[in-house]
Parts: sequence; structure tokens; C-alpha cells
Amino acid sequence: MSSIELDSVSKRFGSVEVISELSLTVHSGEFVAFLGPSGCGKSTLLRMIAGLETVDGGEIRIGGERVDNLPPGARGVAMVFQHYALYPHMTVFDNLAFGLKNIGTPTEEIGRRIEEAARILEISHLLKRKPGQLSGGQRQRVAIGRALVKDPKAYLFDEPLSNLDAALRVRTRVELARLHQQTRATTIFVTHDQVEAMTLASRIVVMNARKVEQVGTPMEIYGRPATEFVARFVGSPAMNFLTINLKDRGGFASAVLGDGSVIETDVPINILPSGELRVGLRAEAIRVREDGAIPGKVEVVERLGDRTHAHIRLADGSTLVAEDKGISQVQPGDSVRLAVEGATAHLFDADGLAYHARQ
Amino acid sequence: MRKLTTALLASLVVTAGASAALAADKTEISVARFFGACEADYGTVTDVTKANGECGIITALINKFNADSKTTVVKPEIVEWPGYDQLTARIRSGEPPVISVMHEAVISDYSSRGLLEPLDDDFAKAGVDVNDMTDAARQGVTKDGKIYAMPFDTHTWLWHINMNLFKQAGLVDSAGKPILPKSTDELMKQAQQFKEKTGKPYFISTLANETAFYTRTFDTLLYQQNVDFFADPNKVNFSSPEAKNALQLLADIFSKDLTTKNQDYAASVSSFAAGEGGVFICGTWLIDTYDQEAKKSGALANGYAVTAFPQIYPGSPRVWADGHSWVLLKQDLTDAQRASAIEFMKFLWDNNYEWSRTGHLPIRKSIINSDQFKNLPHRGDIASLAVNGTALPSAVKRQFSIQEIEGEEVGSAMRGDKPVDQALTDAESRINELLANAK
Amino acid sequence: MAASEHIVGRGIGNKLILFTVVLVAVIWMLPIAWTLLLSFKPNSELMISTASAFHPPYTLKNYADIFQTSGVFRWLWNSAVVSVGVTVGILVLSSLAGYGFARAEFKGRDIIFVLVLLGLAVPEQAVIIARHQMFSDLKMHNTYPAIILPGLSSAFGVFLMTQYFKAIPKDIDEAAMLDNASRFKIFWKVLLPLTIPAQATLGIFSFLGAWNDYLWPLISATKPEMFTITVGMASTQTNFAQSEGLGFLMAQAIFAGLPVFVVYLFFQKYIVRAVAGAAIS
Amino acid sequence: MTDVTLSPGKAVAAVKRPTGASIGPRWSNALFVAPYLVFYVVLLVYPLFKGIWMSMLQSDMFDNTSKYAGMANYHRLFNDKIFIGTVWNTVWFVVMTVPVFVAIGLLLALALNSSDRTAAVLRAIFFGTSVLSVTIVTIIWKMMYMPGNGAIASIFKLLGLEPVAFVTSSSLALVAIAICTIWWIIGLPMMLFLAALQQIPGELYEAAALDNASRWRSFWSITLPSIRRTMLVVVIYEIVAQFQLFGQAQLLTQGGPNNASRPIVLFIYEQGFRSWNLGYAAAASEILFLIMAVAALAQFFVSRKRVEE
Repeated sequence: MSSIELDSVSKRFGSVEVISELSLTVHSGEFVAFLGPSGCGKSTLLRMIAGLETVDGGEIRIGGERVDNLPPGARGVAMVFQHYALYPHMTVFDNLAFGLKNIGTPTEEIGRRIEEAARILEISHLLKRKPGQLSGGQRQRVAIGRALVKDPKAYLFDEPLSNLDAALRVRTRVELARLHQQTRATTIFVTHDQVEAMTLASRIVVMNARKVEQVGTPMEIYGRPATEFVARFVGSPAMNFLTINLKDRGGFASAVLGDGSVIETDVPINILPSGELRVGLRAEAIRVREDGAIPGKVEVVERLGDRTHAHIRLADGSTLVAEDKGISQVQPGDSVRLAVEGATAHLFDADGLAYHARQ
Repeated sequence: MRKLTTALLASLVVTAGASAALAADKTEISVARFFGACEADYGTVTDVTKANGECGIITALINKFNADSKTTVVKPEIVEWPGYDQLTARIRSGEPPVISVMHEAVISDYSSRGLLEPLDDDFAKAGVDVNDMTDAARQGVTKDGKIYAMPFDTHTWLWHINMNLFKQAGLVDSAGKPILPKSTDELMKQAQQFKEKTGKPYFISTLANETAFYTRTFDTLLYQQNVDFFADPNKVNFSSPEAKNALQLLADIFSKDLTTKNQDYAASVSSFAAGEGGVFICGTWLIDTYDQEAKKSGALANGYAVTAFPQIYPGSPRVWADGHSWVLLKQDLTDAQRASAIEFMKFLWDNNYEWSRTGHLPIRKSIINSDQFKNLPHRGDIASLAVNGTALPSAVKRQFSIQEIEGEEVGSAMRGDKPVDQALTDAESRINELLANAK
Repeated sequence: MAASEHIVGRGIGNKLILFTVVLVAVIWMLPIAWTLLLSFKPNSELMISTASAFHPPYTLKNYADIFQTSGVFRWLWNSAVVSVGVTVGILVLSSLAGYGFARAEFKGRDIIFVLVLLGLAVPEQAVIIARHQMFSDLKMHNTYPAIILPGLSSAFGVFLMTQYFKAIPKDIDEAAMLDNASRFKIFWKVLLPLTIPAQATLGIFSFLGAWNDYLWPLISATKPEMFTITVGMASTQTNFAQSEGLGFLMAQAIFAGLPVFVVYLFFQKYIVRAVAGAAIS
Repeated sequence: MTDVTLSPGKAVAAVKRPTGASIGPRWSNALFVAPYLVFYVVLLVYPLFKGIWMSMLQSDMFDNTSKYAGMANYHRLFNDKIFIGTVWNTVWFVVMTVPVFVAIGLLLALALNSSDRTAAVLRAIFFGTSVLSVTIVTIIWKMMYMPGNGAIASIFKLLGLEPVAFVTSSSLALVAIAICTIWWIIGLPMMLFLAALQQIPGELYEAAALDNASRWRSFWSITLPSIRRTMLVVVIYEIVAQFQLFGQAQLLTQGGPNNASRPIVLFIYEQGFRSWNLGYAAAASEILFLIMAVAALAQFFVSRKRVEE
């Protein structure tokens, strides 16, 4: 397996720069997810690695070899497409064999590899069928199989699960995770679904508006989002944001909410810029408790079984989502009090940059 | 049916093989002709006397030639009438047929461009006595002092008459001859009388899909008034009271329902045979056909007569005429091919009597004067045509196109699509425009 | 197949429509029925009146006669050669060009495509005089290439195939690129098989177009042995033939129309399916 | 999934050097369009320009002394009543036939858009005539139109009516050609519409039925919008095709009577091959080209605009 290095890579569509001087290294054997909303440039980046988009600046190296001038087929990567892109007129076997034949792999070797891949993916009984006769899930497996038989330097997945129904998506996710654990293949996985990124990737590259917002392990992304965008995009429900006034609490910042209540954060005050600040709180950091400091009124209650989310309006009119236990007494219209776990609070400046407690 | 098919296929293969074998040691020349295709009925007939009608006789003539000739095979190529568009395209493509049938009116267009071979020397060598040609034929094939074609016939415009209906209309005299008009007034009167007595139109005319009727009839009516509309070969003149009279006469015949309307050639030919009118104004070539018809039971049974176009204007008995002829197209011919071509022309010359059985006038004085020809049915009635047949002056270019335009305009006026004056003006300006741009 | 036929409550309307269409179809068949009827009558009877077609005698002679006049067979063969030639040529050229314009980028491609599209507005007749001169100068008339080649310049097929290639999801060729397939292999092995419905459509149109073409063969194929059936049949329907050999003429028309009609009947299912089932998922 | 025991990658290395395609412009990609372009340039573009040049010559088919005449041929054309007449005849023919092709083609397609046998047979009938050659079609229709003896005349007589003289009346000759043309090639638009109809998802109609939409309403708001592209294709195709009217007119009416059915192409043909006026014929064909180009382009842009909206 090989590493993938992007070195100040740029891409323009006409006069619009869609990727600007982006650098990134995917280590050998690593599973990296590109996460972001649609149009953020993540697919473009993946396709640049695959050779399906030209590179307007910078270098791409796979396994140390510069590839950005090589045709897609010469880069030694395999890609699984969102719509599978199986060859409709070929049998499953021929779909898998096509790439191998094109590089002159001996027939027996092709047969052996396909047999093996088919066994792994449990599609051995489908080899004689054509894609049109397969279910969505089966097609997905064939698409993965087509990548697998090539034994590539790296796997590239372009939103491969988005066309599956919910149950199948979860199952396939787990299977992909297992597959990766066993093959330890360098993998880049493009998705707009944070759960997929969180569950599969060893590192996540969060992209927004053609920029990398943050690169980090799933827990870094979740626990220490670099920007307001990351904080909002990752985690469900989305992080609560409240405008605050700052108070020094012995070198740490205390956030004063609109209604006057105070949240004691662990963020050092000396790293904070001047100007407007907001506090970012995940729902699980805000608990409905009788002894809570902040009063509010319940507007909507979402019961998830293991926990309950309560949408609450504070006295100054701002709203947030708080968490309560699974069996919660909270009803819409109730007046409740909220307890905030200040240690997990993040602060954000006017530009959306995040400031966290020291680790 | 299966047996039949097998037999037919087998005979086809045998014929093809046989003709291929023959062709091997004989010179093949292509001969383009119209007159229709009738291999089905005459494909194997070599006894010309057994053939009837234009198509049958020409087919049998060629069969006979191929059977008799030791040196030549004629490959007939049957074209759409009149076939000049295609002949033009063929000449331009560099692959003309060796021989083509051609109306005498058209020869000068081709000869003046050097597309035809002059034939005087060849005829002399082959023993064709050009002095035996009728005046009409010889004039027709001679351009700028040279003979450019082997004439085949002179054909003119005449009246085919259904005597059975004429009798019914009271238009047969005591001698059993049809009573024919001697003036325009008489014409209208007799036609009216015919219509009243028989309930059928006096005339059957080919008014649809072709212009020949209009041109030929109109020209004849002008000749009868001594109008020389091509006094200047580069300019037609239709702006005479005579032209207006003639055209008005045609328009009156039409508007007074004295003719069948809307019939194309085929329809008019068959409607005369079916007795749907008294007089079919058409050409010499149908005489034999209708004569055969008169021998059967039917509307024409024992009641067919033919007469020269009656003189209804006091000027002259002249009548429109043209002639079919055979031309040798200029190309790289071997001596053998040229010899074969002349051999075929000589053969047609020798057998001109057979062709005259169609009703066309022969092109040899010796045949016209022969008893054999005179004894053919009705030929006495039309003998005058050999003298009176009149073609356009040979200095007039593009005669076929001119006749086409003239016919279109005359037709428009006759059917009432256009006022008479307008049609004459239009015809004049279109023809003069054509001639002004013609080389 | 039909989208609305199973919707409840539309039976009566459907029956009425069907009845109307059947009636129209009967009228549609009338000219052919008439021709067929005439073709079984002796020529001599028809010369008097076509009304005789409604009563006997009937004869097969007109058809038997066709076997004696070799022209029709030769013309049918010429038409077949020409039509197949044109069809194959158009399919090959249009597929290659369609793929090129839809998928294979090169500098100036889009401008060239627009220029080719402009060719759609150039009618054959607008260039026929000049074309005839060209082929005359090359002494090429009365050959199969001369009849076939001009048909290959039509931009219609290129336009059709380009549209069709554009409609195929691009990720299929991308997958093939990643599978190390060359440009030509992507065209030949991956995309071309997907265009079979369009090939069928274009092929049918091209074949019929060539089979029915009249003007160009009329001025290019001027030797009877090079006539296509279209030109050949034009040469038979002279005034003389109509007056003296009407039944035979009708038999020839039926006979000349028969081969391509039979071929059509065999292919009919396929034609409909090909034109209709163009969707690939 | 079962255990993964995929062999390590080095087991079998690629034997051939990769030759796969790459993205982006490549000169070699032009090879795909090159063969067609050769035909296009040699047999369409070159004759087009040669024709334009010829139209400015005074030239005779068999005379090599053609001389430059500037716009003389065009000047002559615009004063040629016959030519102007052919332009109007042709335009009128297009105006007469194209809407009928679209309307009847669509109606037949709607009526026959069914998988049962009857529909299949009927489709075969309506499309079947398209496979006939124009010359066979004209033979057949000559027998229909034949005055006196033709089928139509016989039917009229049978009904006690005065037979209508189709091909011999200057007002009806073109109509007669139009009828014969529609009879001949209605199959093509029908098939195109059928193909388009079958692409419309059935759910749309079911949804409409649930919304209580009448047949008419579903046609108007589902069928028509769904086949707009095909409609455009049919209209353009038919305009282009019918502007080229030739064979039917040449064989059925010879352009008569009184030039009432002479189309432009017949004029070009006659000038070229009957009158040998190559320059004049070429000039007329350029006018045909201009008219058609304008019609086709206008149609194309208007329709495209509508589709985009």
C-alpha cells in the first residue's frame, strides 16, 4: 500500500478557483474521509487524485511517484463510483475482468483474483449476471469487487453508500470498515454524511467552500472543531451557538449569556481575540436539571429512546438544544432549568475560528 | 407455382449464360431507347411481323438484329420518356450509351455542342442511300449540312375517330366517311351536336401531366393560319391575333365541356378505346394499337378511323411533326464498336417498314411509295401528313424546352388558370428568356 | 408498455380510439390493395378500363413476366448494396464522430461541432449540381461508391450519435479509464455496445433514406445496370407503360416493394424495441 | 463478508505498460471525428462553396467557356416568375405537411402506444409504407388519382359525386402530392413519437389519474411536455425533408399544371439537366439553401429557447 501526497494542489474551472493550494498527506494504509457539503470540492479533489480532473497547480504523488501527469489507469488506484458505473452490457465477471485484461494479466490469474474477490464479497453466484439484473446492494458489491481485484495502491470511494437504503447503508458501512481493517489498504472516502466519516475514517478532512477546514481524527474533529463550520457540520444535533460577553475567571474565560447567566469555560482568556465571541455547546453538555443555573422554556421535545433532545428558548429569546435522559418528563411548554458543563464549551470569534480548553 | 418459379429461374439462368457466351465473341453496343419495356411479351420474339405497337416492334427488331448479326450484340437500355435529363447526366458523366434514340427537334442542341458524331461517311460506306430519305426526315437529321442521325420515323398529330359514336352523332356521310369540320364554327357546331347526341365529349385529350397535347395542337393551329412564330430563330412571337384565336378556341373547347378533362396520357389512351369520346387528338403511333382494338369486340369494334388534322383555318394544311431518330454519341469508340453501331442503324434503315406499322410515317421514300405500306390500314387517310408535317426551324435551339414551356402556358390558358393574353405573353417571355440564355 | 392503458375507467374511450385507428388503417391500405388488385389483371383489359379490376379474369402472368425482365432483380440488388453501404458507412462514421464530439476532447472541437451542426441546414439538393460536376470530373458516376459516398456526408447521424453519447453517464468511461482502457477501447468495448438502440434507430433511418433516395441516383446512376430500384421503377412508369402495360407495371411495383417490406416485417418488433428501449440505467 | 485473504499486490505485476486514456484535450482524440470530417468537407462543404462559385458563372453543362457573371443569375432568378412560384409552392407544401406530420404522427403514436397485438399490427401498417421507394409510391398514387379510372375517381362516382381532379387542378395538385407524401412517410414521425411516449414514466399518469386529471388534461400537462424534445426533432426533420420535395412532384405532376406543383428542387433539376444552365441551377440551389438554413436555424433557436424556459 502506498501513501498519497497532495502538494499545493490547485484546480480552476474557468476563472473560478475550486481548489486552491491544498496540501495533504494520506499515509499508507490509512482510511481518510473527505467530508463536506455538496459543492465543497471534495469530489473534485478525489477525481484529481484519480486522474479524472486535470491539476492546474501543485503535485500529486502516490507511493512517492508523481502521478498528476499520468492517465488515470496508470496511477494504480481503484475507484468506486457513487452510481457504481458498472459496464451495463458486461457480465459481473467481465466487469471485474475488464481492467485486468487491459493490463495483460494472464487469464488464470484473472480467474483466480475474481474468484477470490467474489468469495470475499459473497457475489460468486452473480458472476454470470449483468448489472441490470442485480439489486442496488449487489451492484455496490460488484463495484467494490472491481476495485478489489485490481489490488490497487489505493482505493478511492466517491459517496459509495448514498444510493443505498438506510439499513443497507449501515450494513455496508460495517462491512467496509471490516474490509479495511483486514486489508489495511490506503483509502480515501468522499462523503457528505458525517456518520460515515466518523465511523469509517481514521482521519477526516473536513472541507467547505473549496477549502480544507480541518484535518484530524474523528474525535479531534468532534471534540476540538477548528472552525464554526466544522462544529456545526459534525455532530447531531448541531452544536448550539450563543452570543456572549467575556469575563476573566483567573485566566480562563467565563461566558456571560444574554440572560445574565454564566458559563465557566476552560478556555484560556489570553488566546482569545477582542471583538464579538460566541460560545459553542454540544447538546450533551447542556442537561435539564432542577438545580440548573439557566432558566428556559421547552418548545419541542424529540425522544430518541436512549436520550431526549429538548429545544429550549432562553429568557433573552435565543434557542438551544439540551439533552435529557431517555425517560424524560419534559413536555413542551414546561419551564426548566439547564446545567451546562463548562469544561466542554468552545469559543468562536467573529471569523468562526474556534478556541478550546487546553488538553 | 413452385414448379413455375423453378422453371422460370432455370430459364433465366440459361438465357443469362447463353447471352454471356454470345457476347464474348461479338461486339456489344448499348442502345438507349424509350418506347417502353415489354420483354415480358416480346422478350424472345424475333419474328418482327408478329409484333405490334411501338414497344413490341422495337423489342422484336432488336431481338432479330441480335439473332441475325454475326458481329454485334445490341444491349438495349430502356429509359424513361423522353429521357433527355438522364442522357444529359450520362453524357456529362463520360459514359453515354453508344446509340440513343433522339427526337429530331433535339438533335441540334447536342450536335452544336459536339456531342454527336456526324454520320455522312458512315452511311455512304454502309450503303445507306440518303437520297431515299423523305424530305422531312432528311431535314430533321441534318444540322449545319451534316447528317447527325439515322431517322426512324416522322410522327405527326392527327385525329383518331370512333366511328361508332360518330354514327350515333350523325357525323358520318353516305360514303361512310366521318364528317369533319372545315372551320372553327363548324368544329364547335359538330362538337356540340356530338355531345347532345351521344352524351359524351367530342374530344378526348391528354390534358394532364404532360404538355405535348397543348404544344402540338397549338402549333398545328398556328400553322393552319400560316403563322410563322419563329421567323427569328432566337425569338418566338406569339403576339398575333392568330395565336390569340387559336388559344381562345382551345379554351372554348375546354370551357364548353367539349373535351374530356383531367386525363393523363394513359387515361386518354384507354378512354378512347373504351369509347368515352369521339375524337382522340393524338399521334401516329397509336394507329396500329387501335386498329388491333377495332378487331376485338368493344367500343371501337369495326369503328375505328384515322384522319389527318382537319384544316379548320383557311391558311394551310400544315401540322406539327417531329421524328424519332438514332444518334451516335461522341466518345472513345473502337472501330469495331463504330462499325457495329452503323450496322445496327443500317438494320433499322432496312427494316423501316416494320416500324411504320406502328402508325408512324416511314422515313424512306421507297417505303412510302410501296404498295406494302399503302396497303396498311388507314395509311391512305394520312398520306398527306408526310408532306404537311412541319417541324420547328432547325436553327431554333432548345426545342424540347421551348415546347415544354409553350405547352405549360397553353395548358394554363386552355384550362382557364390564366387569361389567354397573359398566357401568350408569359410563354413568349419565358421562351425568349430561355433562348437569350441558351448557347 | 403503454403508460395509461391499465388505468381503470378508460376502456370505452380506448375502444373508440381503436375503432377509429382501425378505420384509418383500412383507408391506409386502400392504395396498396388497389395496386395489388390491378396487378392481377391482364394488361389488355386494363387498357380499356380499370373498372374491370373488380371482376375476373385474374392472372398471375404479370408476376411471371417479371422473371423474364431481369431489370428488377438487378435494381433490387443495386439498392441493397447501396443501402447497406450507406448504412454501414453512416453508422461507423457517426459513431466515431459522435463519441469524439461527446467525449474525446481536443482543441477546437466545440467550434468544429458547431460547424458540423450547421451542415444539418445544408440540403442535399443545394449541393447536388456541384457534386454532380465533381463526380463527373472524376469519372466516377455509375459506380457504387458514387451512389454511396455522398450519403455519408450527412450531419444528421453525427448529431444523433453525439447526443446519445452525451446522455451516457460519464462515470462509465471514467471507470474504464481507471481500468486502464485506451480511448479507442473505451469507445469500442465500453460505450459503443451501449449505443445499440441508437445505432438501430440511425441504421433504420439511414437504410430507408438510402433505399428511397431518388435525386442523386437519378443523375448519378444513369446506366440501367446501375439503376437502384427507385430509379429503375421511375424508368418503367412511362406514359407508354401506363397505357399498355398497366397490370405489369403494378405487379412490378408490388414486387419491387416486397423485399424491403418483408425485411421490415421481420425486423418490425426489433425496430420498435430499438427505438423505444433506448434508456440505459 | 468472509475473511479477507487477498494476496499481496506484488504477486502479479502488470505485464503490459498501461496505455489507458487520459482526460483533457489530446490531438489524437481528433482521430475519432477525422473520418467523418473528411466526408463532410469533401462532399458537403466543398460542393457547397463550389456551388456558390458556380452560381456566379454563366455556364453551360457542355461548354467549357463559362464566364464570370457576378450576381446576374440571382438577378435573373428574382425576376423569374416560375422560380418565385416554385419557392412559394415549396413553402406552401412545407406549411401544409409539417403540422400534419406532427399531428397525425402524434395521434397515431398515442393511439398505438400499447403492447397488444392489434396495436403492433396497426403500427406495422402505418410504418410499412415508409419502406417503399418514392417511385413505387407514385405509381400507386397515380392509380389512385388517375382521372376517370383511378380509385378515388371511382369512389366519387360510386357516391354519385363529380370526381375531384387532383393532379390536374392547379389548386389541388400540391395537395395531392401532400396527401401522397403523408401516406408515404407518416411512419417515421409516428415511430419517433412512440419511442418518446414510452420513455414517459407510468407513475406520472398514475399520479395524474389520482389527481382526477382527464385524459385531455394528462395529455396536455404530462405527455406534451415530456415529448417536447422529440417534437422538436420531428418538426426540424420534417421541415428539412419536405423542403426537399422532388420525386413525388416530378413523377406525379411534372410540376404542373400551370407550375402549381413545381418545387424548388425540380426547378434546379430542370435548369441543370434539361436546360443545361448550370450557373442558373446552382444559383437556385443557393436560394434553397438560404431559405432552409434560415428556417431550420430559426426553428432550432426558437424551440431551444422554449425548452430551456
